[in-house]
Amino acid sequence: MNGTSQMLVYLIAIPLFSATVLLLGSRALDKVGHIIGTLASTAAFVVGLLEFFAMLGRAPENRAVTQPLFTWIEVGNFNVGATLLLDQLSICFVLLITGVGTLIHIYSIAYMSHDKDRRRFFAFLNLFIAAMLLLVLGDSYLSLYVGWEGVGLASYLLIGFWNQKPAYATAAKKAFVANRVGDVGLSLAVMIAFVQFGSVSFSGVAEGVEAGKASSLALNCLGAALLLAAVGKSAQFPLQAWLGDAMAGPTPVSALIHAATMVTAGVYLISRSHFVFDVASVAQLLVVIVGAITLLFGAIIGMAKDDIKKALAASTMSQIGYMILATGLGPVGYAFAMMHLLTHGFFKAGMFLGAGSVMHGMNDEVDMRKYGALRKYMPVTFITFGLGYLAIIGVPPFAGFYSKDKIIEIALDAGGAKGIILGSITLLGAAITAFYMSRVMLMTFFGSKRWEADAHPHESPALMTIPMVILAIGSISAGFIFNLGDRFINFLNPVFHSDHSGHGEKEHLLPPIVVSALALTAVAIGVSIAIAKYGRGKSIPAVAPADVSVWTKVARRDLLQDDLNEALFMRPGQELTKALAIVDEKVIDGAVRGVGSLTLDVASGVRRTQTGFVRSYALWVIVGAVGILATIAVMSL
Amino acid sequence: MPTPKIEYGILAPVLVVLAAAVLAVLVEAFVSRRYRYVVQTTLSFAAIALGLFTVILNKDVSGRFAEGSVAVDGVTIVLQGTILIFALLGLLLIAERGFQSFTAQASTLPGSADEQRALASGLQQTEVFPLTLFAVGGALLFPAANDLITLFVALEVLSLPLYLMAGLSQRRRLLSQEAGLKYFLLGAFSSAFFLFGSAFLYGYAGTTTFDGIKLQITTSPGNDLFLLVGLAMLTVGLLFKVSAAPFHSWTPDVYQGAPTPITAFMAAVTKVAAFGAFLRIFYTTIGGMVWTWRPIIIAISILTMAIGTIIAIAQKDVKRVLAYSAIAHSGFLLTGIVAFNKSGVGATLLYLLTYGFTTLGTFAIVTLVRDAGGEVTDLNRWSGLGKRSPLIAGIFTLFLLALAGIPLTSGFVGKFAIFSAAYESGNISVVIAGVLASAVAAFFYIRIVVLMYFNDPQEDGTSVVIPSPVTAITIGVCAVATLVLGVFPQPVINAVNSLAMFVAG
Amino acid sequence: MSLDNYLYLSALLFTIGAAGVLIRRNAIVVFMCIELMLNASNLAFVTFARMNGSIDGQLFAFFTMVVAACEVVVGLAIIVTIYRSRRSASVDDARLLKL
Amino acid sequence: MNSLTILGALPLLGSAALFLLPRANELLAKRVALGVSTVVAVAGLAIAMNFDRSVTGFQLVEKYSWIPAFGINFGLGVDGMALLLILLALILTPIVILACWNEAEGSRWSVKTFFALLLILETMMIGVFAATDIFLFYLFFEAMLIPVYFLIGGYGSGERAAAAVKFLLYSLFGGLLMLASIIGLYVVSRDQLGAPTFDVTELQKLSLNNQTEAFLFLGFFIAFAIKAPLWPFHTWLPDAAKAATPGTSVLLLGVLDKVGTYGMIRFCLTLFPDASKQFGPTIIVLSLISIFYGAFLAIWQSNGDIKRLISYTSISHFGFITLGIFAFTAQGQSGSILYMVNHGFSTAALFLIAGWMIARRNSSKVQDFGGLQRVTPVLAWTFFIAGLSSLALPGLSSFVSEFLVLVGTFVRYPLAAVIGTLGIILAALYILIPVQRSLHGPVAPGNENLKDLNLREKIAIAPVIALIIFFGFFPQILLNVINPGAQASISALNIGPSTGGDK
Repeated sequence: MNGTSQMLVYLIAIPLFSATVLLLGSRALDKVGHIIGTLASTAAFVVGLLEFFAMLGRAPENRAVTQPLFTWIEVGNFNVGATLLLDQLSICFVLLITGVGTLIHIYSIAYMSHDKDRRRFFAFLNLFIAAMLLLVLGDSYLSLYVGWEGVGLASYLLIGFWNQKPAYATAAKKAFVANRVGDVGLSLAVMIAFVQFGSVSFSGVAEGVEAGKASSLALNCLGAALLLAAVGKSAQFPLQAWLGDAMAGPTPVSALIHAATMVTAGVYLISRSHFVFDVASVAQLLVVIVGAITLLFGAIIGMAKDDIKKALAASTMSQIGYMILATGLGPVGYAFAMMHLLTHGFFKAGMFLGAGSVMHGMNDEVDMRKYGALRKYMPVTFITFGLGYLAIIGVPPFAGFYSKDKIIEIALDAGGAKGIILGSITLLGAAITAFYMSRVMLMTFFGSKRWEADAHPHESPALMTIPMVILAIGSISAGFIFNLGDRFINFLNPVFHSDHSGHGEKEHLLPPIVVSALALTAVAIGVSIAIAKYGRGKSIPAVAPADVSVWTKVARRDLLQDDLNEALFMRPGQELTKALAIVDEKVIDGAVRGVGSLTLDVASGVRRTQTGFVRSYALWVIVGAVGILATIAVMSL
Repeated sequence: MPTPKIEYGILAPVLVVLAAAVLAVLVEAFVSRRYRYVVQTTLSFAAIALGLFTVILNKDVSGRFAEGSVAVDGVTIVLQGTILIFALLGLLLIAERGFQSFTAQASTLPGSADEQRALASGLQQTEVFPLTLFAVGGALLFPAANDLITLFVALEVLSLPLYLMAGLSQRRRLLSQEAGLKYFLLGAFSSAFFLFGSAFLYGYAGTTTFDGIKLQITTSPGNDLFLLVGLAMLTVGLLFKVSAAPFHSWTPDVYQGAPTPITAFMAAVTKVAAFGAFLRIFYTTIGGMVWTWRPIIIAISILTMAIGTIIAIAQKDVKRVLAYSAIAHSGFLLTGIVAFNKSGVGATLLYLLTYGFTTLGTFAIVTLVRDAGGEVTDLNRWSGLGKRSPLIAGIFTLFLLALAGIPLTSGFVGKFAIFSAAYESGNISVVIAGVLASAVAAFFYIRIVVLMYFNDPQEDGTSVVIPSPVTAITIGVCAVATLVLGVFPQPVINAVNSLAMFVAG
Repeated sequence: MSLDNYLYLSALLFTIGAAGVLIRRNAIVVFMCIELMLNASNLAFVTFARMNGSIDGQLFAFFTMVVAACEVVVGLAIIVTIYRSRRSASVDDARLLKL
Repeated sequence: MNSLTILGALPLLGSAALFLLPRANELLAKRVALGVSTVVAVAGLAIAMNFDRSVTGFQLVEKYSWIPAFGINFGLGVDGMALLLILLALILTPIVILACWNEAEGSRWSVKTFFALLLILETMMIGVFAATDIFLFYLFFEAMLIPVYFLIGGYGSGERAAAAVKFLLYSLFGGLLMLASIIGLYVVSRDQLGAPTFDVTELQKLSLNNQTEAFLFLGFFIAFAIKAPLWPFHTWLPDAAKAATPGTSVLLLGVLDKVGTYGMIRFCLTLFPDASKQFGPTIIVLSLISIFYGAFLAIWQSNGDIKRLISYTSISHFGFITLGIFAFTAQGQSGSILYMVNHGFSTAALFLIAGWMIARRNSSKVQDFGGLQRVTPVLAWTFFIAGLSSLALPGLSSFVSEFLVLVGTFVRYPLAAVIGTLGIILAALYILIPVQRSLHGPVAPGNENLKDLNLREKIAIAPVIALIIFFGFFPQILLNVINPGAQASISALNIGPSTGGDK
């Protein structure tokens, strides 16, 4: 059914090769390392574009292409081929990854120019691109798994890029471990899939589900397992704690991995597994709940953060919450989730780059309380960041408006109480988002200067601003373009088999226009509160005030998630470890050594019978004789 | 009254050796001191060699001779052959004159002027040769005896010389004399039990011949009091000889006190002889009583393994370690008796053969580790031997591994054969016990290896003397035998199995 | 009178002898006790010989006596040497070898 | 055509040659050892070339009567599993020799003896995996102890003598239990087959009653569980690994311990199928305990001794291997066998690099390292990659095996598989914590001017790393060799559906 393409492998091969070269290469490569890296990423992007146009050239129903490479694992009927699959869903990611990726490569050339390990940095970036592409191109859950952990590794390496700072190393480790918890889910998912359907490829599982091979229990377990995986990778509740710390990485990394691409892999996984969730209602409900909780969770944390990157990270968390929630809303949701994912990719990446640019100008200061009034000094940054800001809070006609609005809409349409609750949550989320993003905006670019003495803010070089500009354009236009005549939905339709054509006429809880109105009001409220609190003339203390409500304190502590993990897992774990160490030393090895020393004691005890008195020896003889006589007597009775 | 018929040809091995012994006594009396040593050694070796030769001539014989008081059959042949080989090797050690093992004059007081004079005058101990020959003679007769009287006489002829030989050490004479005394008293004591037992067996059967007793048991089974008492007492006597617990107490003291060449001789020869008699009596004479005696022997066997291995762990003197290991091996050998089946006989004979070589070799090496004051038997002073003389340490390690029953050594072949025989008879308990005991035993053998290789030598004058040819030959032969029997045991196994038959009837 | 009594006697003698070995310290006496045990056996032998009406028992008894004689020779030799070097014939003094 | 005998004899001859060399000329000894082992490795690969994948039984079979009285034959032959393990040994030996070039210097014993012992050990390793006669196997099984014993005791550090003895006694004890079972087999085979035999394929014809079978099975299993090592028979391993030189540890954990798991498949499963099924669940539990127990103690060691840490991770890994073996599924079986090979390489890498770190720093405490990534990047990277393979990162060899094991287990024991899967979280911890402590953070005092890997060390470690990555993507090369045998041994158990998805 599917056509094949021989080019897919190059998408992965090019950046992977470049990464290898950059890693193994000698210091001589330092001069050109960044160029090679950027070129590799660009090349991948070009390939992606070619594939995209080739795809558009085909009829919608057979746009998907595959490229079988080799048999990876085959044992009994467990048969996994290394095969690549490019369909409408993956192409979106391919373009996002390579496109935004390339821009960020370019940006990094300037941003990392002072770092003597720049070559290594670009190697890692390429490695990430390759892994992420493998993630979205793999045609089976197991191949996806490879990319899945691959991006985890890349993220680990990049978060810990400056791992000479212990805190950064710890952050990297934390991220990896949190991801591993999610990976457990993915492993289990693969196992369940294999046992239930005898296949781990997407198509195989899909057919299996169609054929009703699996009980609904099994399907819900499968769904839950997949959700766990998504939660880990996409920093959803309750595994979100690592994302904030992950900001330890260089800002371009935060933009690419922890905003635009990797963290959205969870959304990809769930959308990719739509055929499971469509029939696993419980799992689907879980998805919605997780999404809803996280979008508020992130938003609340976002309000309390003074570190610009952490604030943005919190908002990422929250925005992904939106997407996850959308995917949990069944066929209608996937497309919108994807749409929001893409738009978010643009504006959030743009804003991170903006933040990076600010830090660049403020010699790596991240505390917004030490910013202020930067709009005059960094006009380009200000404008691009501002556009991103408008996009994220969902002001029409910016990208965020279309995507987020749709999600709120379908949330309301979820029906019954569910609809009401979800709808209000999403609206509330929108309001809070508006508030904290405005807060970021105001604290950074408006108000009075609160700089450190040695700060000399200046606009960043072109290599950094150009990507920002391009992304800003994206955040303006993307939503509008996508939404034009539902073209995006229709484009993805063959993947999700969810006929949206009828969705216009479908019965709504509220008419779309009302929804938009509500959303905009929520936004307005949020913005106005922010202005009231941080607007013109309001003084912002250079250090976060301590005399704040317990809620603020809690929010600053990421809603205590770390403390919770600490109390629930780490400390008991450490205790257990200590206990086991003692057990091993004292009990098990002790038992062994005990047997040894016991034998020795017995030996020296029995030895005493050898008194040296010949008469006692004679006594033994007699004892023996009597013993034998007695035994014989007894036995012959 | 017809004259009794004596088959001299078939009894030749025993007769030759005993005759030589008598001759040797005369030599002591009439040959001048200067030539005595030469004459005695030649005589002894000649006698043993001749004996061996006659044994080989007898190899196809199977029957009862000397009016049924002696049984010569495959088992006897094998045992006598083994005994003579070991006697030969033992004699080589005894004949070693590179260093004095024996007191010049047993009668002189330790440290007295007489002793000094005796030493100074270059007196050389040669009484030991006739004594050895007598012991060998007894040993040859013991497993062949087919009659309680013969058995008793053989036992005494074997034992009495050993009591004396145990006391002949030149160094540490007090220890040596004490060993002699203990051995003598306990030996006599146990032979009293033996004798009392024989009396009751005679009372039960009305005859002293094994065949008569066997016949009586088969024809009128049941638990006659005389039979049971006799059986028990006789067993005590035999168990004492093979130093099975709880009749083992003499072994460590005697092994340690006696001159090392004698210890080697005892350890190899008496064990073979005693187990030979054990086999014959328990497999044929009182075989009908197996259900009575098997549980006892099982218990004794396990007890012996346990006592031997466990006490050995706590020893600090190499000769005592070896003594306790000898006890443990008696325990293993008893499993061969327990087996009470065709393969049991062959296995026991094979085990005796392998064990004899190894144990002779170990004691031979002990004679080489010396300082100014004679042999050094304190284990701590053996540390670093591997550095001091790698060859000797290596060979000693080989022997220890064989004693521990590590594969590719003779010890393993023996253990395997004897345990599988016991397993076959369904007495898995002894096999398990044996295996566990081997595990424990491994510990103290390895401890010595560690000592020799991983500890640094102490500078206390302990050194390994270069052995004169006689000892060197012994060690060489034993080492080779230990290896060959471990790697290519097939021919020997075939030979033993083909011969391992008791005379029918 | 029945022959059994002779057996009882011999058993008694044997026991006395064994007990003596355990109780007495003087090597000579210990040795004599052993001789007593041997003779107890001899008594048993002749008794059985009488019971079974066969000559072997008496024969055995003679052999025993000869052997006993040999034992005396060997035994006394050893005991005397010990006595000369230790100035004591107590078996308890001879315990350098132990454990 | 007795290629296996020749292959096995070569290193032995090499060691003999080494003993003849002059004590003084150490370099020559090293070169000879390296040369011999390389030749053997090449020869081994050549032999592997004409190994027929389609055949399930033994190949390259040789059989000579040795001790007919006991039915003992000198029987050699390999199936896929044996072949791969032999190749593992052959590849690792020259690498170890090269990597531990100067390891034996300054020991109480001569350098040439060290390398001679290594070569002897190589012979033993070939023999133990190639033996088709249980007795011969037992023989190598025991004989192997002696070179290792001297390698640890003679060249180790710290509590070497004690560790050596502990290792030896543990193994001897197990070996003797196995001996008891072997004697049992001997007797039973003589009763049932007329003549005694130790031939593996012959012995499969025996029909044992349950009690006997359980008894014999336990004898073998405990011996193998000690070797493997499975909880709670493991305590000898950390001590031995700590005391031994890195090279010895590589061969000890990388190859020798595989004899345990190998034996479980080769003997326990094939000779005692019913007992295996009977004890299967218990062993599954033990395996799970091992996985977590080893992992937790490894984490504990991350502020302790790095060699102990690695050995505890191995205990965890062996838990996975036994888990797969006793899941009785095609995937589990093949996965476990593949795991043996992969674990060989990753542990080898870890130990060699750890050894170099220790040699440079004169300390094996994890805390004493730190910031190595900045000082010695190459060393740090190789260690990191080795670590990643130890935590079974997808794309590296061990992932495939670990995942196959888990899938295979899931088919029969879903719960066990789920629990086992949780182990991968701990794996992340016990690798990343030491990685952070030793490679990341500021450069710890005393590490400022440590040397990075020299050419020899790079050459030694490169192939291992390469194989780790290569087999991550192309495990099928190995699996094709493994599968037939594994399938056969599973179908021989005839125990329900051996693979999932067929409902």
